Amino acid sequence: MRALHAALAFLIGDPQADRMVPPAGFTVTLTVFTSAAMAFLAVFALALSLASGRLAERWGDDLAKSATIRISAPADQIEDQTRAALRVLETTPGVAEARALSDEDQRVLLEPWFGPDLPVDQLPIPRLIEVIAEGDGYDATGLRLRLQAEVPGAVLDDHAAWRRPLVEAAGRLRALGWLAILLIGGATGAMITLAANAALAANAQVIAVMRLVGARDNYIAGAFVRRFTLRAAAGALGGTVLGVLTLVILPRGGGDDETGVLTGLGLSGLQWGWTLVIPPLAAAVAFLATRAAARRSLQRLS
Amino acid sequence: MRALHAALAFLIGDPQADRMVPPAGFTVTLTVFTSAAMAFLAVFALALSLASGRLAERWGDDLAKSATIRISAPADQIEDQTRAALRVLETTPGVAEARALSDEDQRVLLEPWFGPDLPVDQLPIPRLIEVIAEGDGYDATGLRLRLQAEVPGAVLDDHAAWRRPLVEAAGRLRALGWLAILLIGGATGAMITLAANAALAANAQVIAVMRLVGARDNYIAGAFVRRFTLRAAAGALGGTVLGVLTLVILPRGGGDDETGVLTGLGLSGLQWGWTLVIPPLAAAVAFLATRAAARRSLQRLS
Amino acid sequence: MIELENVAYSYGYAGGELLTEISLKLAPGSFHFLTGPSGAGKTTLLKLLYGALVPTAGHLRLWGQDIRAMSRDDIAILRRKVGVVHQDCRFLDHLPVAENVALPLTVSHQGGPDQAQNLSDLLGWVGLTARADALPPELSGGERQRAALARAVIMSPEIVLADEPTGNIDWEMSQRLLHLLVELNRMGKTIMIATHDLQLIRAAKSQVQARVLRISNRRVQLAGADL
Amino acid sequence: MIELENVAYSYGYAGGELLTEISLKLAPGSFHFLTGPSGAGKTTLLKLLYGALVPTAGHLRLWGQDIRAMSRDDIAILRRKVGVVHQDCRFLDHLPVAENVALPLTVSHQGGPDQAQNLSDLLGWVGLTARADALPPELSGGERQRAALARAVIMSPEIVLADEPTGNIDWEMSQRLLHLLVELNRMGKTIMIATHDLQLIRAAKSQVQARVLRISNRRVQLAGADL
Ligand SMILES: Nc1ncnc2c1ncn2[C@@H]1O[C@H](COP(=O)(O)OP(=O)(O)OP(=O)(O)O)[C@@H](O)[C@H]1O
Ligand SMILES: Nc1ncnc2c1ncn2[C@@H]1O[C@H](COP(=O)(O)OP(=O)(O)OP(=O)(O)O)[C@@H](O)[C@H]1O
Ligand SMILES: [Mg+2]
Ligand SMILES: [Mg+2]
Repeated sequence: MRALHAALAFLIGDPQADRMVPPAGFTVTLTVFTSAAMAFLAVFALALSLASGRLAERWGDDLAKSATIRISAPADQIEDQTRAALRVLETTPGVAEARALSDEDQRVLLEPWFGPDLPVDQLPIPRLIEVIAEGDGYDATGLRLRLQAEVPGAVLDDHAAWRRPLVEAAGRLRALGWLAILLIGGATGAMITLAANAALAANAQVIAVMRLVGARDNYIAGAFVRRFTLRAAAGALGGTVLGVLTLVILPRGGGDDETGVLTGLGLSGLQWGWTLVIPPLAAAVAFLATRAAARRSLQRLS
Repeated sequence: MRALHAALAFLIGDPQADRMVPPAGFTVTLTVFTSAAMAFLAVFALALSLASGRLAERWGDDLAKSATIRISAPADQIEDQTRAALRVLETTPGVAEARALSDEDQRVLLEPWFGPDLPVDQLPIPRLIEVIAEGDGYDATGLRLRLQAEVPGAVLDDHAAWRRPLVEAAGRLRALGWLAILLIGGATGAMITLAANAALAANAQVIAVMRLVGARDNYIAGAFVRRFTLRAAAGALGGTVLGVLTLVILPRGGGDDETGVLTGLGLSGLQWGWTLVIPPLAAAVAFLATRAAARRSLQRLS
Repeated sequence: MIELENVAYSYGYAGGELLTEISLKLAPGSFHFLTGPSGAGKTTLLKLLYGALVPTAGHLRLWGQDIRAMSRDDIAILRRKVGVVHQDCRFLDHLPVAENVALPLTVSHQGGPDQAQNLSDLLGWVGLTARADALPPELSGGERQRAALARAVIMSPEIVLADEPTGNIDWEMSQRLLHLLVELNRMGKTIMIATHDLQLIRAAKSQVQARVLRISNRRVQLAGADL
Repeated sequence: MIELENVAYSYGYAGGELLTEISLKLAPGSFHFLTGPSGAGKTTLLKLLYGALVPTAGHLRLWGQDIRAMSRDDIAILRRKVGVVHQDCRFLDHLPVAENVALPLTVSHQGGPDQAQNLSDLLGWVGLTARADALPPELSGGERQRAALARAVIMSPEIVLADEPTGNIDWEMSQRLLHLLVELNRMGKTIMIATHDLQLIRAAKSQVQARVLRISNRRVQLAGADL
């Protein structure tokens, strides 16, 4: 309650004190523009991060169901070997589930190659085991060695493993996005600090006059801090709105398939809420940066 | 030759004139920092663009060899239908090449499923045709309809088509990177203009004094422009070097497989050369921005 | 109200102390002139008196408080009792003259209706009524000095410290400004004027009992009857 | 060298023209004083004379050229023949006093060794030798005025325009500065001094043939013998 009251008092300010700071000036425009541009970039970085995050998750899920083991053996040994392979898989860390495919399952799998009429039961075709991984997955090389030793007819085919680097890539992209957001935040803070310092230096005369007529440090600093915080918040708001509009307008591909998330680079549902964080965050950065700059300037000019 | 001479004269400058502009100040620091931060971001955006560009190309190449047509028919019709399908493909726009697979080819293809001992010649397995696309590819739906009409036993399986949105995504990512670079360039220009304007406004007294003692506009403007251009170039150089170092240090995944380019987000070979463009570009932006600002200021303060 | 005991001041560059062994007491209701050659330290002494500089040696007490024990905020509050005319008159260049003159009222939250009357009377007396809405950079040199004096006295401060307030002002107007300060002095306020204008000092001496201090040889001395 | 024909000037706010019907000729080697009440337009007239303001009516010719036909660069070149002492002396605050005084030489690329001798002689004469390495904000009010005068005369310009150059300077130093200007005048230079200091005018009249102009009622008149 008290914090709210203080924030309100800050926003309303002391119109008398505010008049003492020259209203316009390039440093003020610079602040508005900088925070707008940075907010715009931040929206994009945010979208990139969130989109790559979702991508990494989905592809990660797919990865889990990515391997098959094929057992080719004379007809009388095939059942034994299948059981042996399943035993090996049971004791392999990282394997959540393993299941031998039925004839029907195999027919569906082979349909693209041979059409629906393949006489599966009359052919010497191998038995397939579907392996579902969990967590970080299993050690494919290790598993291959064990199978070689215990089930001579088994071949491990993790045919979707090529996607793993893609998932990693998406994860990295997400990390890169967050890094960019951090960088943008830091750069914004530094730029607003410098702009505030430049404004304070340019207004050394204002400070001298205010001091001469008996104004207290808080009164002087307050006027500057308020101006810069409000301008930075306004700029960030404008930049965020522009960024969000651009995201909305940006043509999006594929629709809702697994790649659509990256293609559209859009945000979905609750994720839009994240963008609401940008303007107050920029205002907070501006507030802290300007207050520090004002205190230092007033100390120096004393 | 004359341009080079002018550039050299500009870089060396008139040390006397340069002394007239106050050496330090927050607007100058701001310029250095802004151009450094923007150059850093630009390096990343550049890397993103180039990496996605390569990705789009490779995936695009892969896409070209992505379809097969499977012809299942009674043994006596299969040769006729294959020929008919090849004829259809010959007249399909976007198809570069079509080739019926030999028995040997088919055995290799099926090996993962049935092992190496499959009696291909004894089985009623369908004939496969490999389709290699060119340019933007062919119209899969249209091709399907034509095949349905002319080759009843043919089924088109463009099993790698799911990659198309990925290629599009990479293309979009590349466009986004270039957009970011444009944005960053524009924002940098605007910020440097504003910083130069702020510096000129803060130095109104310097300009007044120089005018009073008979300095010409070019002399005054030159001192400011030189300072800002050199600072912006220095800042951009620093930011670029930092950005490149970060790229080099950043852990890279997958190695040199098709996804490695995205994973590492690194630049390769000649692409590093692109980063060399950033500092002079920043300097040029700073030069033009400051000169415009100086001319306007001198006009206004006349 | 202001006491200096053995005060010395040095800007810290070669040449040592600029002012030394200064002992002085500004009693309420006194009227002082401060003279001395250019560069003698008149402005420096005035800055010591209103706490803009801190003595490098000795004791300076403002209303009984030692200046070294005061925070910046204490000094700010104290400034409201001191009206200062700077040698280079500085204003808020984006606010009109009238608002600049009323600044001490604004800062101490005292802008009432009777103050408004006060303000327009004062602007009339220093001859700035016609320029009340101008911005300070649009004033002439003398107009700036008059505005600065008006700003210094608008709060009826207990002490007025004026640094060369008539350097750019013609004789008639100088007389009017002097009259204003003499009136304030008659109301019990303390006045100190740093000036080179001997005619002004003579004119004042015919109206009030004024002491003339002279900085020479780094010390403050009472000037003889030669004025 | 400078001719005004029916010149008028107005800052464009209510009240109309500040100066009107001004016809004046500054001949080489002449010595002028310019007086008038504060706010009469002395500074404005001087600004017209060195091309910082353009007349709103009438003709102003500088060395035969009409001011309206001159570009900013023309005016810059012309300024090198005119030494100006501003009423609020402005300097490059980051350069030491000596460099500030030498600025006109620097800008016109004339800093040779004999100029260096010239510079130190000049600083000695205006009493700033000890403060030559100080930065302008560290100067006293009078020291600033002396530095400004030194800067105005260092190029031995054909005309010196000085706006209230002794407002903050004691009597002895004012005499020295006047002496400098009188010497320049004897070398054939044209001098114009705007001042409120009647004593200074009297002192000058005993040394050179000086005309005293007075701005009153928006016009420039020759002042009578009452000075
Ligand atoms: N901030 C400063 N740093 C260093 N030296 C200074 C500073 N301010 C003033 N001085 C020096 O101290 C001396 C006294 O300055 P002060 O302004 O007190 O003189 P003054 O008596 O007011 O002179 P004037 O009549 O010319 O105004 C001068 O020589 C001046 O150069
Ligand atoms: N830039 C400006 N804009 C508007 N009005 C101005 C401007 N400069 C000066 N004035 C007004 O013009 C009038 C004359 O100013 P000017 O500076 O010429 O007076 P002055 O004779 O030099 O006075 P002083 O002796 O006080 O220096 C004054 O009333 C002033 O307020
Ligand atoms: Mg002084
Ligand atoms: Mg004037």
